[in-house]
Amino acid sequence: MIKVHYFGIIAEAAKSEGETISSPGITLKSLIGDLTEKYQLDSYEFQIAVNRKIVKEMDGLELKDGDEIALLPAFSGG
Amino acid sequence: MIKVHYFGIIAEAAKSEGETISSPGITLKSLIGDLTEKYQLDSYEFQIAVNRKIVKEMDGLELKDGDEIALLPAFSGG
Amino acid sequence: MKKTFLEGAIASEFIAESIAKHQSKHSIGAHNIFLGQVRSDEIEGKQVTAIEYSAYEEMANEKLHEIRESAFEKFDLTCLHIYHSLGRVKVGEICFFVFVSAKRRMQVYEATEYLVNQVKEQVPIFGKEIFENEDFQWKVNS
Amino acid sequence: MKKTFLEGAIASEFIAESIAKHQSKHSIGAHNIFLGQVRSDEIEGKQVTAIEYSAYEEMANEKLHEIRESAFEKFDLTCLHIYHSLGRVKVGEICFFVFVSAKRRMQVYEATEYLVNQVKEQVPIFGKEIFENEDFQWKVNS
Repeated sequence: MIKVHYFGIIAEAAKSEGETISSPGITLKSLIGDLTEKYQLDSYEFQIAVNRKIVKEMDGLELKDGDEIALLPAFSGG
Repeated sequence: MIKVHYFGIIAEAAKSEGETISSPGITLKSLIGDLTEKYQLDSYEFQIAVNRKIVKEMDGLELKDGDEIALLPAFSGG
Repeated sequence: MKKTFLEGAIASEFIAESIAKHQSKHSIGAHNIFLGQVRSDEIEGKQVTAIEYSAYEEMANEKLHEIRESAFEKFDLTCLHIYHSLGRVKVGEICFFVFVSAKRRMQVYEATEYLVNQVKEQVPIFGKEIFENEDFQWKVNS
Repeated sequence: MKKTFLEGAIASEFIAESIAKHQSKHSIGAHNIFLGQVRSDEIEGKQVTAIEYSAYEEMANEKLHEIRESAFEKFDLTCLHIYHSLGRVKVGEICFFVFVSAKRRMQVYEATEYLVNQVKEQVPIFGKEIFENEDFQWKVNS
């Protein structure tokens, strides 16, 4: 199982703070592709964190059971 | 009358926080000379303020009635 | 793990207590404090009345730990504290509190500035600007 | 003329009240605060237990007025406050409180640093470091 978190404007677009997805062997790139299509996220800018680290390059990253993914719009703390 | 104020280590040396001096027409230079001798201030470093402004150059400055002189050692606020 | 996130606005009494706690540390000579206060910006004719903060807390806490470590490496500090609000903070209220203490004053300003900027840039916190009519927009840091 | 000098240590509650007073100013987005705390320095084997401050108050107030004006000219500030203790302040207590507020954060750190340095260099305040046995020496700023 992969846990996906949504924050800020992305959570608003997805109408959800997160969900659990079961897709054994899925790559990060195709998971994000699926979610972008499902929630129409094309017009949003966001970063992706895998296990609480920002991922700069999605290519070739295969997800495994227990991974924690987050879709993070621009930070605006302070 | 000229009002003289002493501060910090100078007040300690003079054993006083100030005094009033009547010396019509005295120059700043000779007043400071007199006080230095009276209180043995030779070994102390201090600045002089006339009417609450630091005086950089004593030469030629004649004091007048009502002037306020201060002998100020190094500032150490904060 | 030090606690950073507080529910709602940061009270001035909380800040006073933080200051008072440092009075037993006799090696400290200088403190510097940054406070972020919610400003009543006008955006396209509408007035901001509050900001509602959310965060990816697990990641934020890991990042804050790294930021703290890096500040202790860069600057000669005795201690440092970072607090940030979650939930709704009204205009005029404090949402962000950075507190740096050191033996001498030289580096405290720069250390505070570094911490404030690091938190703003690196920590996953999200602010929603709420307008008078409960309309809102997602805040973007400038 | 704004009041700068306070008798004795500056209480954390006084700092909290100063912060709270700014919550009605909705154009403020950032505060920076500097606090000077009396440090227990060891000088030639003797421990500082307090500093006793005196000042040439009339000249100090004139100078502080100039410093305030110059800070408002140099930096884009909403308001600023400077407080300094007179009399005895024990180790661990606060003797100096500089408080700068602005719309945005960019300049607040530099403005605080400027004010702290100006007060230390330009304002006739004199500190006497008191040791355990009531021995003392006149403080020299480094």
